[in-house]
Amino acid sequence: MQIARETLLRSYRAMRTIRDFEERLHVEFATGEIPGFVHLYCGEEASGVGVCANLTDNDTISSTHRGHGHCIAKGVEVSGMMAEIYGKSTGVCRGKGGSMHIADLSRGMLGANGIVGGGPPLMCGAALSHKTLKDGGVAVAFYGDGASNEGSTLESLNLATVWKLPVVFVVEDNGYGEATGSSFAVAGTQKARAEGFGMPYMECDGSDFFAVYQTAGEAIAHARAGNGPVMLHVHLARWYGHFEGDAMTYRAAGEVAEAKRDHDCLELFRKKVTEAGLLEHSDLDAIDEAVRDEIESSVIAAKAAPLPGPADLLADVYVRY
Amino acid sequence: MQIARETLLRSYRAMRTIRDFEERLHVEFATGEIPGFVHLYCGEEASGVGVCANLTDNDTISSTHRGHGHCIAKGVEVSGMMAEIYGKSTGVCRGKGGSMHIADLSRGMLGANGIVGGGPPLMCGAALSHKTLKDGGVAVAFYGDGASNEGSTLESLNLATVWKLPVVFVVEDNGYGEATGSSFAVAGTQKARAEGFGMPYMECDGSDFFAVYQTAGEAIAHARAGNGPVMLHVHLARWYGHFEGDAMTYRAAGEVAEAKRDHDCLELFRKKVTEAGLLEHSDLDAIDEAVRDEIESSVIAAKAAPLPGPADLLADVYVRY
Amino acid sequence: MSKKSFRQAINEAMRLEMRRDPRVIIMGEDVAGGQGGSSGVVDAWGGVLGVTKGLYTEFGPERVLDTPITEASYIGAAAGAAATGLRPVAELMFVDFVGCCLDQIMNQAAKFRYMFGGKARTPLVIRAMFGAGFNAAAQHSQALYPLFTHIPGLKVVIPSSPYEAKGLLIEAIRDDDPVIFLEHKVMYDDEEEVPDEAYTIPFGEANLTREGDDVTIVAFGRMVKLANEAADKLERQGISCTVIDPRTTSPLDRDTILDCVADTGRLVIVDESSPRCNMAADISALVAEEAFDALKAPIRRVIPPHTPVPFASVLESLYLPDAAKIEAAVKAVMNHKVTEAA
Amino acid sequence: MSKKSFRQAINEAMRLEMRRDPRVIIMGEDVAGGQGGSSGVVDAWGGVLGVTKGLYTEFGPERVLDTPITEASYIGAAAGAAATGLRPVAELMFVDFVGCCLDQIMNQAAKFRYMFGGKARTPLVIRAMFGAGFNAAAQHSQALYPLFTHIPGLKVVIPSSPYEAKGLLIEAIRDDDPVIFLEHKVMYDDEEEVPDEAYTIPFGEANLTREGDDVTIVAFGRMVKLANEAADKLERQGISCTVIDPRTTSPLDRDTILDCVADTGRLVIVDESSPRCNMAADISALVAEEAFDALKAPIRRVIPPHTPVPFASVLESLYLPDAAKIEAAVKAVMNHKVTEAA
Ligand SMILES: Cc1ncc(C[n+]2csc(CCOP(=O)(O)OP(=O)(O)O)c2C)c(N)n1
Ligand SMILES: Cc1ncc(C[n+]2csc(CCOP(=O)(O)OP(=O)(O)O)c2C)c(N)n1
Ligand SMILES: [Mg+2]
Ligand SMILES: [Mg+2]
Repeated sequence: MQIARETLLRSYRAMRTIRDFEERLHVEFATGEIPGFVHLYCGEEASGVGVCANLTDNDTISSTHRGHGHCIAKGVEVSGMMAEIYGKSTGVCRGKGGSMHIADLSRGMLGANGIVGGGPPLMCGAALSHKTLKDGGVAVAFYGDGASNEGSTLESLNLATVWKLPVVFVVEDNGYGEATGSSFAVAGTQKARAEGFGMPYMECDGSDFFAVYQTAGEAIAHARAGNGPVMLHVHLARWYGHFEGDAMTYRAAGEVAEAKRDHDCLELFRKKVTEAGLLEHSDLDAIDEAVRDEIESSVIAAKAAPLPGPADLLADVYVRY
Repeated sequence: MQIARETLLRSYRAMRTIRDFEERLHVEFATGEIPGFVHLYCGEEASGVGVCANLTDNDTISSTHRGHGHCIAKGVEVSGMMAEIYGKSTGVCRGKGGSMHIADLSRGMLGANGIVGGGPPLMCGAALSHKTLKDGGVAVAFYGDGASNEGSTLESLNLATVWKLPVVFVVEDNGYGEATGSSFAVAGTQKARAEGFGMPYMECDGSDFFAVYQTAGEAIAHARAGNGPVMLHVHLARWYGHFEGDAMTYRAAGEVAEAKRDHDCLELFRKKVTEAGLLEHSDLDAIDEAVRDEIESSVIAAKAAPLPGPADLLADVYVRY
Repeated sequence: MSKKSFRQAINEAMRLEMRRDPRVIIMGEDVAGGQGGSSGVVDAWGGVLGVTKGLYTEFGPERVLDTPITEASYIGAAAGAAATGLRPVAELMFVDFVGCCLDQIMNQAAKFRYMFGGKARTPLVIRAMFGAGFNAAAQHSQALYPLFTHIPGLKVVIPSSPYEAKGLLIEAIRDDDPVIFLEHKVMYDDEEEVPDEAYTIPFGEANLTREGDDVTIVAFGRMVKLANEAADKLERQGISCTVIDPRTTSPLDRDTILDCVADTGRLVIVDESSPRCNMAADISALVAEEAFDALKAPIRRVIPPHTPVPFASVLESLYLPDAAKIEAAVKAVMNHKVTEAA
Repeated sequence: MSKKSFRQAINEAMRLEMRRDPRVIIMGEDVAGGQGGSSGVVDAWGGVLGVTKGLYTEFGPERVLDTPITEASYIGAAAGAAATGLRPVAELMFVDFVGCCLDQIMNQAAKFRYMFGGKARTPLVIRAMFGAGFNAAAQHSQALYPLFTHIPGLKVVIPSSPYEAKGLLIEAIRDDDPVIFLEHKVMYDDEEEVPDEAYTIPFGEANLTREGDDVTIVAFGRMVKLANEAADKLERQGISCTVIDPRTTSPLDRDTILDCVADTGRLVIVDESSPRCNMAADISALVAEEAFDALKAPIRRVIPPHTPVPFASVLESLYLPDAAKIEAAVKAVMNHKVTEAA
C-alpha cells in the first residue's frame, strides 16, 4: 500500500490530537468543571482517522455519543470543540449542543448524536443527496456494536441496499454497549447481518491505522463507484469507561491494560512508519509537541471564553418563525 | 408424517372457514355496508392453519392487518368476528376494534394489528411470559415480507435470541407489501437475516398444508423445548388486492389466476387426503356445507345485531381510572 | 382556476415545486407503487390514497422514491437529505405511524439547528393523513398534531380546504425548516376553485373565514367547515360568530386570536385531537393568560372524549365534534350568567 | 422509617413488589449491567444511575433482564408480557428515547383494552428519567409528559419527592393499566423520611402541599419544591398560596384544582415541559372552562420558552422555571387590575 507522506503526517496528527484531547478531558472532567455527559473515544483513534483519511469535506459522516474522535478526524476545529464542551459561546455550537452534539456541516460532519442508532438513517439521506446531486460524495455512518441492534440501524442497512446508496456502515465494535458485553447483546454476527441485507462485508483491526485505512478505502471506493453500500466492521477497545465516572467493574482487571500495552494505535503507527522508513521519530515527536500545545491552548481559551447570553437561548430554533 | 384424523378434519374446516369468510367479505364489502379497511387472507389459509394446528389455547400468537385467517386458525369464534367487522355490539371487540383489531386473549390471540411490525415485539413478551411462568407455551409472531424490514421486527429477532425465548417468527411471504414487490423492498434474504440474528431458519410452501404443518411443528417443538427462537419462512400468494378496492395493476394478469389454479391449498389438501385414503370426499363435502351455513348465519346475525351505544364509547379505556 | 379536489390540490403543489426546483424529491411507501411487481406497471398507486399519482411518470425514479416499510430509516433519510442539500417531501401515509419514527423527527430533524448552534438547515416536509371519520379505528384515525406542536423546531400545518392545501404545501416545500403537513383523510374528495399556478400562503397567519360580534370560534382542518356550518345556523338565530382557521398550529397566529377574543369576549375552540394537552387547551391557555379581561364567559372546548378512536360508525360519530356540538357550545357561552363575583 | 433518597425509594418500591408478587419483573438496558462483560461481575451498574442496583442479586436473571439497545422490541415485549400474565416494570432510561418505541406504547399497550372491547389488561409500568438541569442537552433533557398525557389508555405519574415516589411506584406496579412513571433526573439524591414498609398513594388524588388564600399554584415533579420555595418567600410578603402537586397528570384530580381555584380565584401553573400543548395549557383550559367565574385574574403559566433544552448551564438555568419566576408570576396575578369591563 502506498500512502502519501502528507496523509501519514495528517493522520498521525489527527490520532494524536484525539488522544490528547480525550486524555485532557479525562483530567479536566475530574475537576468538576465540565458539565454533562462525556464519552471518550480514547483507544479507538485509528478507526475514525483511518476511515476519514479516505474522505474529503465533500463527503458526509454521522457520529455517536462518542463523537469527539470522528469530529477531529473529519476536520472539525479543536478549539471550537473544546469551547463547546465547556459550554462557551465560542463553541462550534455556541454552547448549545455540548459534547454529544458537536457538528460542522461545512466539514461534512452531521453531528455527534445522543441517540443510539440516530445516525444510520441520516446517512442514508446524506448518501441520497450525494447520489441525487451527483457530487461524487459518499456518506459514512459510524456506530457501535450496541447500536448495531437498533431498529433504525437495521432498517437503514436494508434501505441503503434497496436504494443502492453510496454509504458505508462502520460498526465500531469495542465489545460493549455501556456496561453490557456484545457477546450478550449482539446475536448472530455482523457479517451475516450484512448478508441478510445484501451488502458486502469487510472487517479490520481497529488499532492498526493501515488496516483501517486500506479496508475503509476499498469500502468507500466501492460505494463511491456506485456499487451500493458496504458494511465495515472494525474491532476495537475503549480505554476508559462508557462515560466519565464509570468504574468499569464489568471489565476484567487486565483488559484495558492489555489494550493499552499491545494495541495502542499511536505506538503501532510509530513503529510501522519508522521501521519502514516512511517517517522519522523526529517527525512524530514534532507533531506530539505541536498537538500538546494546541490542546493546552484550546483548554485555556475555552476556560477564558465568554458564556452564551440570554439572546442565545431563543436564537436558532428555526430559520424563520 | 402421522396426522390424527381429528386434526385433519379440524384443519380443513378452519381453512374452509377462512376461505368462505373472506370471499363472503369480498362480496359484502362491494355493497358498501362494511366500514373501514378490509384486508383479505384468501389464498394463504394453509399457513395460518398449518402453524396453529401445532398450538393450543395456552400458546399465543400475534397477527397483522391481514388478521382474519390467523384469528380463525387460532379458534376465535366466527360470528363474533363477523359482527365485529360490521361494527356491531355483538362483535368480539364490541364493535370498537373492527377488522384490524380482532383479538381474543382467551384463545391466545393477541390481536390483529394495524401497525406493520407491531406484533413481533409483543410476541417476545408473550414468549417471556410463557418462559417465566413455565407454562409450556410458545409464542408465534405472524408477519409479512413487508414487515420483515421494519426495525421493530428486526430488533425482535435479536432480542429473542439474546433472551432465548420460545418464539417462532413466521414470515408470510406473499411477495408484496401493498403495491410494492418484495424483490424491490427486501434486500438480502430472510435466511441470511435469521443467521444474522443467530437463529435457525426453516422454510416451506405455504399452499401445502402438510408442509406447513410439519415444518411449523419442528420449529415450534424447537422453541417449546427451550432451544430458543426459530424463523419460519412461508411462501405464499395473496388472491385479492392489498385491501378491498385495490385494482392490483402492479401484478401480471395471470399471477393470481395461476395461484388459484395451481396453488389452492384447499384443492391440494383434498387431493392429498383423498388419494392417501385419509379422508373421504364426503367428509370434506360435509365440512364445506357446514361452513357455508356457518358463514351465512354469521352474516345474517351480524347484519341484524344491535349497534353499540353511547356507553360503549367511554367504556374500557382503562381497567380503572 | 378550476375546481380541484383536496387530493389534486396537494398533488399539484408537489408537481409545481418539483418542476421549479430539482432538489425537491418525494419519498414514501408506494408513493409510486408497483416497484418489483410482476406487471411492470410503475406508479401503480401513486400513494395509498392516490395523492402522489403521476409524479413518478413525470419525474422518474430519481425524484420519486418508493421505500420499504421502514419509517424510521426513510423519515431519517429525508432529514439527512434535507440537511445535506435536498428538499424532500416524505409521506408518512397515516400520521399514526409516527410511533415508528418519532425519534428522527423529534430528536434529529427538529433539533439540528438549535443543537448545532444555528449552523444547519433542514428543509424537510413530512406529509401524513390524519383524523377520524373513515372507520379506520384506533390505529389509523388519530390527529396527533398536539405532539408535533409540542416539539420546538417543528412547524405544523393543517389545511382546511383544497385552496388552503395547495398554498400551504408550496409554502411548506419552500420553507427552510422541518414542516409537518397534515391532511385530513376525509377531505381528499372535497372540491373548490383552486388556481392553476403556484401561490403560497404564509405560516402563522390565521384565516378569518367569517367575522362576527358575539363569539370567536377557533377550529382546525376539517373542523373549520363544521364551525362555519354551525355559525350559519347560529346566524339565523341571531348569534354572530367569528371563525378562525389558524392554518398552522406552530407557528400560531396569537395576535389574530387575541384580537378576535378582545372583540367578541367569548371563545369556543373546536379540536378533533384527543382532549388532554391538545390545541384546544393550548389556545384556551393563551387566551386565559393574555386576553383574560376581555372574556365574558368561560372558554368552551368542543373536543372528543379521552378514549381511542372507536371503529363502529355510530361510535365514531359520537366521538367526533360536529356542527351540533359546536352550536351547543356557542349557545352555552352566549347564555352564560356570572354566578359569582369576579 | 428512615431517610431515603429518591433513588432508594424507587429501588425499594420495586424490591418490595418483586418480593410480594413473582409476576413482577424488571427489564431495561443495564438494569443489572455486566452481562457478557469480561470481569464476570453482574449487577455492575444497576441502571445507568444506579436505581435498580441490587435487584439482580436478589431476584436473579429470570426477573431482572438486561436488554440489547432496542427500545421498540423490549418495550413492546414488556407490553406483550403484561398482556399475557406478567407485571413488567420496564426502564426506558431517558424518556427522550420514547422516539424509538412510541408505537409500542401509543398504538399497542395504550389501546389494547379499548380496541379489544375491554378484554385485555396490560399491567405495565414504564419508568424513565426526565427533565433538564443536568447539562444533558437537547436529546437527554426533555420532560415529554404532555405526549403521554395526550394518549388515552396511559396513566402518567410524576413523583415530587422520595416519599411520593415510593408510594406512587408501588401503586403503579399494582395497577392493571399501562403506567408511565417519570423520575426527574436531578432529584435522585434528594432525601426525606420514607417508611420501610410498602404503602400506596392512589392515582388521581392531588397532594395539597400547602394551603393558602390568595393564589393557587399547580406544579409537577421537581417544580413542586420550587413552588413551595416561592410560596415561603411570598408568605413573608403577605401573600398566601396553595400549592397543588397533582401527582398524576392522567388521571388528573380536576376537583381539587377546581376547588382550590374557587377559593383563591387566582391560578399559576408551573410546568417544565415545552410550552405548547403542555400540562400548563391543559390545566389552564380546565379552569378557564370550569371555574371561570371564580377567576379574579389571568391564569399565568411559568413555562420554558419554545426551544430545545440548551446545553450550557447558564442557558439551561434561563430556560427552566425557578422560584424567582414563580414568585414573579404570583405577584403579577395578585397585582392584576381589571382593565376592561368583563
Ligand atoms: C436510543 C438510545 N438508547 C439508549 C441510549 C443510552 N446509551 C448511550 S450510549 C449507549 C451504549 C452504546 O453502545 P455502542 O453502540 O456499542 O457504542 P459505544 O458506547 O461502545 O461507543 C447507550 C445504551 C441512547 N443514548 N439512545
Ligand atoms: C408502521 C406501518 N407502516 C405502514 C403501514 C401501511 N401498511 C399496511 S399493510 C402494509 C403492507 C404490509 O406488507 P406485508 O408485511 O408484506 O403484509 P401483507 O399485506 O403482504 O400481508 C402497509 C405498508 C402500516 N399499517 N403500519
Ligand atoms: Mg460499543
Ligand atoms: Mg406481503
